[in-house]
Amino acid sequence: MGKPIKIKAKIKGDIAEVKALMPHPMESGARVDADTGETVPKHYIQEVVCKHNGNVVNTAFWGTGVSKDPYMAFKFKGAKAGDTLEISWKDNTGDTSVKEVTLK
Amino acid sequence: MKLKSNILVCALLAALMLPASLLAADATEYKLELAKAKATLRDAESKVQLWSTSEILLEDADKAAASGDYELAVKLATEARLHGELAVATAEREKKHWQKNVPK
Amino acid sequence: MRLQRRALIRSLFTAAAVLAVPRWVFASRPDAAFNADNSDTVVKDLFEGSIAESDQITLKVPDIAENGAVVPVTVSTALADVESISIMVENNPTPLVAMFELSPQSIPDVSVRMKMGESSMVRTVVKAGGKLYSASKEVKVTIGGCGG
Amino acid sequence: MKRFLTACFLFMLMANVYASPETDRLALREFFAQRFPDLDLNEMINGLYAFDEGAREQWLEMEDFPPYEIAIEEGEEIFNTPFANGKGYADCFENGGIGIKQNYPRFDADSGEVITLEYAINQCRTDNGEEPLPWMTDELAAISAYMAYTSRGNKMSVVIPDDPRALQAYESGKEYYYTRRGQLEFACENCHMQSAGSLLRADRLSGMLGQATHWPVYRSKWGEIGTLHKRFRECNEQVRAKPYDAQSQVYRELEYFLSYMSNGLEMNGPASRR
Repeated sequence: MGKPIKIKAKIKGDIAEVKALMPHPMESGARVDADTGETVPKHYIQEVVCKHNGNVVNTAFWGTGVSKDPYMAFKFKGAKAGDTLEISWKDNTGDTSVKEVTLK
Repeated sequence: MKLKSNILVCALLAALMLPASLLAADATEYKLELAKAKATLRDAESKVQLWSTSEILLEDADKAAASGDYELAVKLATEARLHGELAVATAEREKKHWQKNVPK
Repeated sequence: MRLQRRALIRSLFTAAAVLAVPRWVFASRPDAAFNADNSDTVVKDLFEGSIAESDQITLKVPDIAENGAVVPVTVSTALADVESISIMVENNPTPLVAMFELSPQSIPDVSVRMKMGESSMVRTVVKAGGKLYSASKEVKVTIGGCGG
Repeated sequence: MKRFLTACFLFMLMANVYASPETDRLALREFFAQRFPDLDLNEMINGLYAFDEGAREQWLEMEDFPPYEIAIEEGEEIFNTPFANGKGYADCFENGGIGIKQNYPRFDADSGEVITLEYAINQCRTDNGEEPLPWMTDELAAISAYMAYTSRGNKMSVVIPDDPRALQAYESGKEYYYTRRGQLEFACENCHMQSAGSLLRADRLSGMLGQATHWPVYRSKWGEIGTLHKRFRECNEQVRAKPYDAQSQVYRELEYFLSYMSNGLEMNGPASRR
């Protein structure tokens, strides 16, 4: 299991504004470890899926160009307090992390 | 008195350098130069002024000596000694002047 | 209690397994485009048809990046029926940084932080109503050293 | 009479060499007030972002969801996990360790040492039979980040007690800050006072005032959170001076001086920087 995702969401009218921070090394496969002199293998998030009440609203596909500890923000309509929001990611090693929050 | 000792040092250095320029550097000469370099670097360190670039020269000098290249070893040790001397000079100058930049 | 927890864990795993294969427009991640080493190939891999420059797209990136390791980027657009938003850094070894696929419920306004190895054009391609639009902007990256 | 004159002379000499820390602090504020007449000095806690609008905008975007929030959360968890003996970090600090970072570093009259917050955290561990954390670990920075977070908004209030050892520690830190060093012969002062707000190559330099309020920092360049002493080491390396170990006496005294100079400014750690 990857580290927990941090989510901040707020509702403005019926629009949900979501920000997420996902602790992850996001190794591009090009970085050389200063101590060992060895190339650090690729380790990065490839897919992020965001669901509102179980329906996918946003699927993000990522390459190695997304920064370490990725941040992502997005918005969607039709949100109200009490709805659920679930964000999950999967990286190139098959590791995953899932987080669900209730909108307030 | 000071002048006299300076002249003495100069003479000594000249005496040392003369054969060194005629003959290839040897282990004895390296040891002498290494000891001098170490002493000046220690002096710089005690004055909170050691450079980050000096000690590595001595490591390289050691490697050169181990491989029998005393000429290079002496050259590196001399460079380290000069680092130390410059750092000590900075220390002495700054001791007198640093207060000038403090806002009053 | 224990059983419940186990059931919960199992359902979480199932959820993860289901989520791992999102099905929106693409059946799966367009790996070839992400591995491509130039943006022309990326575009060829991802899209069919011509792409029009559009002033309906707002590509928000800094003129001078503070640090190439973390460059904030936001893409939003007034275009209707947006299906996807892709972001490319032309001079990166693999230019395609991210591709967001949006459901009709989504508002086309996404942000991410990205890496830039050097100064480069940043380009976004928006697919809306079956058509392709793009916007680009140059970002200068300076070598960081003594900030703080 | 002669003795009186001598005493006067000695006093004047002393006063000249050892301006009181408070005189120093006020003179420093005046220095920056004249340097940047249009700047609210309280803004200087934000480092280079007080001077650079473009950088500030990107920074505000980072602060929107800053990566150091991960460290705060981790730090809180460690902070609240009891030691093997059942006690915890809260037992080692006044007010249970909450909202106290503005008082650090402090001078400890028993040992005669300057105690930084990280130093105190490790003292707390060893006092309770735990292994000290290596100074440069994420874990230590995370605890410090959490404690800094609970101190946000408080005013820096470092005390230099009427003790010649404390004053000496302050003076050593001060001398260090103003002394040129390293192969490139730069003093902290050259960059962060003379050239504060200007560009050094592509980097905008922060000012000395407020340099101690916002630690630890998630530095994008590091890709992780680190302590002020990690930054000291980096500064030293940048001018090619041999860095000291984190929490060495030299750095603790430097932090003591630097923090006193920030007295009265708002605590705003942890922070994100480029």
